[in-house]
Amino acid sequence: MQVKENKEFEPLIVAFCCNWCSYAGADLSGTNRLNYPTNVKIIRVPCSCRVNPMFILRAFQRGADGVILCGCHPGDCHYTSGNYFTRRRMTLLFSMLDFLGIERDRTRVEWVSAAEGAKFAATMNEFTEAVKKLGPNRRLEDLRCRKQ
Amino acid sequence: MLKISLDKLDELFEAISASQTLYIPTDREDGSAAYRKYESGMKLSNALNTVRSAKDFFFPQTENLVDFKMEGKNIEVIDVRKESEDFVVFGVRACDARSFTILDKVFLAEPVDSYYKTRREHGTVVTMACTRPSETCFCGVFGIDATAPEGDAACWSDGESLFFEAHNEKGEKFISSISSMLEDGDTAKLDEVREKTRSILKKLPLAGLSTESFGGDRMMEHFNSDKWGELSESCLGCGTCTFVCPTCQCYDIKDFNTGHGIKRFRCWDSCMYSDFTKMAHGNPRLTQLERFRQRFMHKLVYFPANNNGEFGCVGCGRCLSKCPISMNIVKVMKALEVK
Amino acid sequence: MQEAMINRAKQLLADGTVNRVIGWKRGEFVYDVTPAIFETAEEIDAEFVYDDFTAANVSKYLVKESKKDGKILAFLKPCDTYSFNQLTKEHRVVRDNVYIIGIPGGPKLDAEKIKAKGITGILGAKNDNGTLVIDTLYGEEKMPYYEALSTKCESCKSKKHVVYDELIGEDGDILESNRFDMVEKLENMSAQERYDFWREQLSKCIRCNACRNVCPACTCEKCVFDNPNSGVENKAPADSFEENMFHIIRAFHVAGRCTDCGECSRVCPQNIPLHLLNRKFIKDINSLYGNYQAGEDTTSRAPLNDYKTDDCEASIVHERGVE
Amino acid sequence: MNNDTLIPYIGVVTDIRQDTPDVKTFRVVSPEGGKVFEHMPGQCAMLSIPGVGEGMFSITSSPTNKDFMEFSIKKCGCLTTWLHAMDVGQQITIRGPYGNHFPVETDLKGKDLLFIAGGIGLAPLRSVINYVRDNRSDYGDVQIVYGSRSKDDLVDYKEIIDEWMADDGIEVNLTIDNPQDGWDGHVGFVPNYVKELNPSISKTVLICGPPIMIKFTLAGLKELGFTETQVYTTMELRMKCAVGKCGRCNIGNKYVCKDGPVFRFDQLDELPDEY
Repeated sequence: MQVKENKEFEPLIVAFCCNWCSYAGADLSGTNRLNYPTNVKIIRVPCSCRVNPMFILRAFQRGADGVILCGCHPGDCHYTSGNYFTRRRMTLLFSMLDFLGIERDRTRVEWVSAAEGAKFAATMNEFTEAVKKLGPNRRLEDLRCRKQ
Repeated sequence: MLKISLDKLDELFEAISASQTLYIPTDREDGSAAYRKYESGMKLSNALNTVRSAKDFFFPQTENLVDFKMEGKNIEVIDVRKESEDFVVFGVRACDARSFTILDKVFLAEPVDSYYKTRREHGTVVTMACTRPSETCFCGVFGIDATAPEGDAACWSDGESLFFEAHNEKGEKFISSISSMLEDGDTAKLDEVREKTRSILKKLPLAGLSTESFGGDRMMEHFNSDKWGELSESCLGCGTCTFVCPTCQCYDIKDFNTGHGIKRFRCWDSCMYSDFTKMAHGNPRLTQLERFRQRFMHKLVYFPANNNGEFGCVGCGRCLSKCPISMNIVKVMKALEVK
Repeated sequence: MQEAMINRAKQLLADGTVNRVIGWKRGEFVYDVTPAIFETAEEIDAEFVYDDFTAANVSKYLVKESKKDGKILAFLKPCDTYSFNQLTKEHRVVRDNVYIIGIPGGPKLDAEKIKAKGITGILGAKNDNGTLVIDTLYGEEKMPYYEALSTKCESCKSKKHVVYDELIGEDGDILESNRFDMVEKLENMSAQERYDFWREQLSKCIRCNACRNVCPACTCEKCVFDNPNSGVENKAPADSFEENMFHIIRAFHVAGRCTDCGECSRVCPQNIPLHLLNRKFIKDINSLYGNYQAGEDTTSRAPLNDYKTDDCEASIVHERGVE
Repeated sequence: MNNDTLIPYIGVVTDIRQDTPDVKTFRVVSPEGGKVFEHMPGQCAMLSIPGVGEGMFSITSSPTNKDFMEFSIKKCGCLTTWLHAMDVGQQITIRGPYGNHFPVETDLKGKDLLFIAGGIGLAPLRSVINYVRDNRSDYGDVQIVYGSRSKDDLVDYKEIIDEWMADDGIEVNLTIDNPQDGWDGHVGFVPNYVKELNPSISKTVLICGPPIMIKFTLAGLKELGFTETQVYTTMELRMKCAVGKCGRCNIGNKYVCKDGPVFRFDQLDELPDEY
């Protein structure tokens, strides 16, 4: 039993979180002692709009199995409209990744406010599970970065 | 001459690939050809030449030179080279075969590039004579006979059979390894084919091109020519000509941080790129004119100056058909020709 | 057509309206024309050419040329005018320094397509009622004219000039094109099939940057892939990841700005269908944010510089199409 | 497997000296102690920090120094900034020696020498100067003209004052571009100073410094009656391989890394003006 558990694939999830909502949401889920997987590595960004498509790709290059981008709910952006632009950009980017045959469940955008600690934890749990099912990222991986 | 019937080609490739890696030119779905590692069922391309030259086999587009592990203030150098395996490149054309001689002059000059040398030692080049040269061919201008290609061993097709001849020890070893499949054959028909090809070679539109205006002793004259501005004005500054060229050998050395070590790799570079000579304090080749001039001066003047008049071009015609704006060495040679 | 263009160019040079002409110059063979700048009537008489092989889009040269002294005359095909308009919109060309003559496009041929048929030694090519008659070193060859069309002309989107100072010939209309057919076909494949398709294609990339350097939308002073501080600067696709990244990011950087002129695919030495990546973005933008044709005007907001509060969520990608 | 020149050795930085606000001199030895390799005055080495970059630097220490090599490096780019920020004990990678050298054993032997340097241009000449000092009997008079923007920008100032000036038969002439408190020496640009000094035209000249300084000094020397065959310089261009293969430092049919960096001016005259 023990052995089998150790062998199970543990994905690496990179979560880009906007400073004003989602990062605070992650904080809240922590202070509320809600569990979310340790697989999730959070990168704080000033606004979800700061995330360049290159960031997403480079996260995959450096070994991420899934990348999730969290920002304020549409209409609540600290900078008024940043997340609206993010929405268009990420929609197009994810659609392109899908077009190239990259599994679409490896990428996600989720709006998490500072008050939604529970949503943050639930989202991360769910996303990690989804990526776990897909297995390790092979289609958008840089072989040179793979740990031997 | 030893020969094998063309319908036994599959068996021949199977036999060669059983003992060592074999690369042959194969057709791609878009109608162009590319060298591929032979696997059962692959067919030899009828195309005149591959899009990428054969230099890849000895000077690959990227190769890992050395790895580093950094720990605190310490650096560990890791030699990543592995024991190389023997391989055969089959169906190399005369122009590409000559390009190896040119690359040798660069990479095997002191200090010898051991990465290149190892591959040269392990690779057997089996050339194949041309029978249908194209309008873009001008290898004859550089003294290359497309009907008598160089290489370790050469082969000729007369439409029915493939005839083999070794040029050196390596070639003999190759032919003896397949000798059980070869039989003695009459070359009467082959001679006819060769004669026919030679007559076409003479009629090629670029056959009259002359190299007389070029060479090391014309350095300043060509360098200061006022033609470069006009020639280079539409150059996009891309690397197509460089990367399809069988003799272009400039490279870059770069480090890639994998997150758990540093990989130092070498990759093809192009003198057409704006950052090729860029330094912290400036750039000696500021505009595309200088970069464009460098590429052609190197092939037509600088290289012959250092190599007893041998030119750095083999007339394969790849840049003629691949340049996005159709500017190429032939147009440069015609414009700079000293009458 | 060529004669009318030459005459008009010489007139405009003579009356001082322009001091240079950008067009195409005859090459060694029937097909290898080079974009060129002409300064005198003699040069034009000797070398100016406009025929089946003048496919190159000259609008990008105008970024530099329009900043020089004096006006330059540019002959633009309908598709080229879209590129020019887009450059005007982005303030990359000085509109006042360019005198544009719109010329009918007419489908252009691609010598590579002829060679792909195994026809070599091309000495001449003529259209004879839908049949391309090719004079070669090995005798005369024939092939259907439309099969020799440049990929970009196979699915022409418009015969209408969106910007010009005068026209030679008549203006055409925006066409119902089939340009998204291949994108749709790919969309309907399984993810594995799509992945295999693109791996096969993109693994051919030799990173020569021809697609980028020819692209009229790629006019950044310093490309991110040339910037050593970007962390992604690289001169060779050292790993399959880098092949993917370069082309995804390049397509993304021109998304909403790409006029679908097709130059990227035309110049690719490895015949990678790069235009499909751009068309995928165009198709997505059209279907998700409303029809948009880059270069059609010089005032509208580009789709990626714009938003609506009720735009679809990114999860739409998960909800549609084939897994 | 045979070694390849592209695979570097390890060097340990054992001493770092701040020469001027933007120049530091690094002392490098092999991890086992002693020099990593032998060299001749004027030759160069490729130094690198993996992951940061690799660059060609002239070896500033004299070959007669048997214990270590020194590199005087000005902070100007990515790699040099990193080098300036490192501490003693840091390992770097080093390969070489590359290029030709000043003809100290042939053409320069027995000659009166005039060294002209500007700013960091002293770095490659320092190797020759110290080599000549250590083999004093082989050479005639030595005159050094060295100029810099200010007193603080004079590289190796301490060594110049304490050692060079103390030597017999070595004349050191220092100059700075603009007057400065605490400076009672000459003020003015190097080219003018050289003309003022009016050196004997029997001397062989070794010159290194900013291109503009070289240009005007050379013109001045010609006015004084020097010929181009008497003047040597050392050059730099962008380099990657350092063995004449990668194609960057190509000027005409010469590669600066292999056929240079030391050129006599009459040799440079035969090459295209692209440096």
